[in-house]
Amino acid sequence: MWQRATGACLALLTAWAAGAAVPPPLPAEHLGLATLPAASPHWVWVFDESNNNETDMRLYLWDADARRQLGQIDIGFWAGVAMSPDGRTTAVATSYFSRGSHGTRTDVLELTDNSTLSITAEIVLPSRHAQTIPLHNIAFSGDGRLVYVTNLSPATSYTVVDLAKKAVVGEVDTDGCVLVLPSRQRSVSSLCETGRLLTVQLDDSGHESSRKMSAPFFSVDKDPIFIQGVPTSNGLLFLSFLGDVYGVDLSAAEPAFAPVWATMSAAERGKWRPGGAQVVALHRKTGRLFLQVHKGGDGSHKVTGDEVWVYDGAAHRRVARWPIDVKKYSGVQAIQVSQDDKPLLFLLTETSDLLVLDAMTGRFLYAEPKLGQSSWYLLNP
Amino acid sequence: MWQRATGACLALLTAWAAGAAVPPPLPAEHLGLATLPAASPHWVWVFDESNNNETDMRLYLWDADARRQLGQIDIGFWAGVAMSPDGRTTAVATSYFSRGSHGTRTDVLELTDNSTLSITAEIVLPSRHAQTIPLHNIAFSGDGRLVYVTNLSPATSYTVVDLAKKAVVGEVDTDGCVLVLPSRQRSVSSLCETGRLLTVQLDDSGHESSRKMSAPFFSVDKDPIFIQGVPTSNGLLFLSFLGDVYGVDLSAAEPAFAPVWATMSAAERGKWRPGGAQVVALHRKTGRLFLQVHKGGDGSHKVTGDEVWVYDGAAHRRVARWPIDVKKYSGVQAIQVSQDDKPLLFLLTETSDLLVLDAMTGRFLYAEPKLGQSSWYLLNP
Amino acid sequence: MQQRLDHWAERVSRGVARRTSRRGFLSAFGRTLTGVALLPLLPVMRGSQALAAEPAAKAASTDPNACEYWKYCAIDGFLCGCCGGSSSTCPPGTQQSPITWIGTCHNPADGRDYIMSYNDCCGKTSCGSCFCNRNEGERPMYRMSLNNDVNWCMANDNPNYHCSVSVVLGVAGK
Amino acid sequence: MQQRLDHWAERVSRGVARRTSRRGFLSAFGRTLTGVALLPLLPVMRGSQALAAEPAAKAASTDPNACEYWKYCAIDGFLCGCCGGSSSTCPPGTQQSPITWIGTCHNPADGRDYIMSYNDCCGKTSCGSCFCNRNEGERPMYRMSLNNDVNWCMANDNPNYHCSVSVVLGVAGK
Repeated sequence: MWQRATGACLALLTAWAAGAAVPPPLPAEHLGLATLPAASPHWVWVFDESNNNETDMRLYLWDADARRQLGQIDIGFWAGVAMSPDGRTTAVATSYFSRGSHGTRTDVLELTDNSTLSITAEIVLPSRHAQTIPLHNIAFSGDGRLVYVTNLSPATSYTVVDLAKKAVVGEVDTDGCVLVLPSRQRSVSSLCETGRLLTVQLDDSGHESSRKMSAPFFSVDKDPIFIQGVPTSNGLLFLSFLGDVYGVDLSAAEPAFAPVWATMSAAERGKWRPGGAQVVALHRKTGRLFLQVHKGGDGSHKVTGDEVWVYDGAAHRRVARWPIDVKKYSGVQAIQVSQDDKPLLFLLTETSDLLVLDAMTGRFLYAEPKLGQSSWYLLNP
Repeated sequence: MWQRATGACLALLTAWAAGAAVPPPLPAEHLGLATLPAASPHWVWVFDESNNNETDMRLYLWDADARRQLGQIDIGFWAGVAMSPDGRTTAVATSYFSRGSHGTRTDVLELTDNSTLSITAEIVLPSRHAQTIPLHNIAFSGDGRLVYVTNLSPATSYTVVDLAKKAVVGEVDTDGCVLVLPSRQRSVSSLCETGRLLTVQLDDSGHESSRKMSAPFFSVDKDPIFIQGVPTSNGLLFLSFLGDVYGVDLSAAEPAFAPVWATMSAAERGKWRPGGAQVVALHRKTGRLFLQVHKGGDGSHKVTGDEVWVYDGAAHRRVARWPIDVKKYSGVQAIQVSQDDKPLLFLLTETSDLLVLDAMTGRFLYAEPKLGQSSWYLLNP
Repeated sequence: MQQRLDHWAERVSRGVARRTSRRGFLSAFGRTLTGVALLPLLPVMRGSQALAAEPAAKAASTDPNACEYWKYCAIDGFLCGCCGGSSSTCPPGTQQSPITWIGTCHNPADGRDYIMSYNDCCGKTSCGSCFCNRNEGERPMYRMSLNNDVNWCMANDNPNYHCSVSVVLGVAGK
Repeated sequence: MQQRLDHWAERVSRGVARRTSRRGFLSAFGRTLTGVALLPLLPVMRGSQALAAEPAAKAASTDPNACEYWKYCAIDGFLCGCCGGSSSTCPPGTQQSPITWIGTCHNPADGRDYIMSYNDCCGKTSCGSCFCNRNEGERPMYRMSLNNDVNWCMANDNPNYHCSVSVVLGVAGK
């Protein structure tokens, strides 16, 4: 007590002796509530699976320029997440239980206002939304009015939600095909175990008006594709286990398939492979394609990457190899790139470290360690 | 494929060449459900606060002899936990939300059958149960018929549940005093900010029949006691921040206070201190008292221990100092001792490692690393 | 053996049938289950698995709580042996999943390949111990019965995922 | 200053009063709040805090996201500055707790002691970043207003705990 008092006096005396005015006391602070700055292309949404606590998954919003977390959206148990086309709304399809991990199950679609990170609406869903990894299990229609939610019970279908009506308006049976890959205003494609694409056309009321099964466009047995579809200028791009690129044009009523090209040389093929949770990213303006790769055999398609390989997507040739310090940060689970003119490359590692690189040069900018428990997916609206 | 087939053939040929009969194929297995062995005094319940995922707290049941986990009880958000006097039932008071981390709050008392780890009953509680550390916020009455659940809203009271009726039968206002320290058949004591003990006598219907405030038995300002009360043969034992031992005899209608004794010498006092989440354990038969201690000043009462100091509780003298390898396991958060004739000492560290020692000799038996996310409390029925 | 598998397949199918009668289920899932009950007719599964021979050294572990144990060649989750169960037994207070994904694992002790059923144990939150992710013969979600990325507790009354087991169904092929 | 504190105390008391009228609250909690509004009359808080001078070196940090920052001398939780807020601001989409615990922290920059209100930010699950537990002047639960072991979101409509802030109320004592 005496020592403390003496110390305080000494500090003041020292200030006085130095000719300084005694500083005024700090003013009282007001307990405030932070607001979000204007949205930036360098924002990135980090999906935390919360592997050890699966009822408590979440999204973190990270500002890569400010190098700080901006907020969090709670997303429940095995959630699917999608951003509206205008970027203003996050849609979350998830399951809750009336007693935490038990009791009555309720599936809901929750809409969050991305400018306040508050939930603005809830629509109760049939209790069979797909509990799986957060890739394409929920999507907005092209005009942002409908939301499609993949179901798996294990019967396969998707629920159609009309956001204007805030109601479920229909359910489309997908005949064993899975996921929702939206295109145009009212089309939805799904991946089938035969290597085909099922495309269903919906009408304005959200009901099926027609469906069409494509020819097989990849070999399920010889070289399956990862389910991650990367948005291109006219549709999606898929990567196979062996690193072949499958372009799918979804701009017309029926899908068209581009010639397949290989990211791996004959010598590399089957020895180096893409792997992890989210394996490929595309910067659309420049056509640059980014893969996380590792050395491994069949069955290693979920092994994390220790290098990023960069391709000129138009010329189909590799332009760079960027090794990652996986000893320091652990292997790469997920990759994503911002779509602006000064693009950033985001990598999430097995230990949930977020690495930020200059996507044009590969220059390492910084690492944010431990951004969650098992943050293995990245969304970049 | 060919290599695999060759390998299999080789193995069989080798076996045949060695004169061994070709082993029969493994029989098909049946998907089973494990049952628990008979309860053992060397079982210990580990309370995981799930610090980063507080809606998903849990209890793990650990068999210290078999060196394996036997099961898990999910306990929700900021749960209070108590074991019935016969050891057969775990009572959990907790809060759930209809939408995981949001929606309608429902507080419940859940009863789990400790022989199956299944929930057998639920009683809905007033939604004000105390969301705090799991020490004495819920307790069984002496005969196991009533359960007391501490409320904090921040008004202080406790709810009385009749397990025979499976219903809430009353609520006792504690006039600012907190926690439920049960004694005799129907008495409950609470700790008050004046350093007194409020003791309320309940009747058979669970309603208050009388109350009595004790004289102050410790100095709230000079040397507060930790809230952890350790069961003794006639009541409870508390430890103060400076390491003094306060015995409280709860066997009569009014509490009686034993002479206070010091665990720290004059030279140690204020320099070495107990600290952490659960600071003291007592082996009742031998009277051995175990403290986790560290070097630190005021404000360090939650700093983890790096030594265990052992006392002869009758003679009031220290009989051993057992340093813990905190560099390897991190500091000690919680301490507990089994009550049998070959007692084990359990320590839980900051990184949720469970250390098991021979409580009589201090011999280190083993460590089980990372038993949960933030497992900082131990229950030993 | 065949009888037992039939019984298993029947139990599984009945369990699922109670919950759904959609053609989606029958086309994508029922076929594979039928396949499991008719072991010699599993060309696709044998084919996809045959490529997975590489990590043979790792697979040599004889500790059923080690991720390298031979039975776990396509598991993705917490090993139930670390949670109160065993490699083929769910922990107390959980419920077995009636539906499942399928793998083929090589047992180095007898040189045989075995068909495995990877069941989830359900009804409590994630066990959190002994996380193990191996993917020999594992395939993406459009090959549902070979996929370990979906919650196989989905069809349980309580679909919370706790841990995973690996149950020997029988010898693969011959 | 005094006016502002009175306003704060009034707001807090009103917030609490809406939820309870129990004598328990008034006896244990209301007293301390009254004490806060009457700064010169805080002998108990000053006394208990005065012993906490030791970690002065640590407290010198000027990074408001560092646990050692002077304002956090009795905080127990995730620093809101790492969660989208700041040392005195809750993150977007959360709600401030109207009730709080109190500490007294020494600011090495001006040599003064300040009364701090440690509010929780509520309505989302644990932020999980920048966990910080310091206990200068912290006291067990029977000294409720000096205790950081209870969930101070308890009286919020949504009592889920997300992170904690440290708000300067004013200079302690003179």
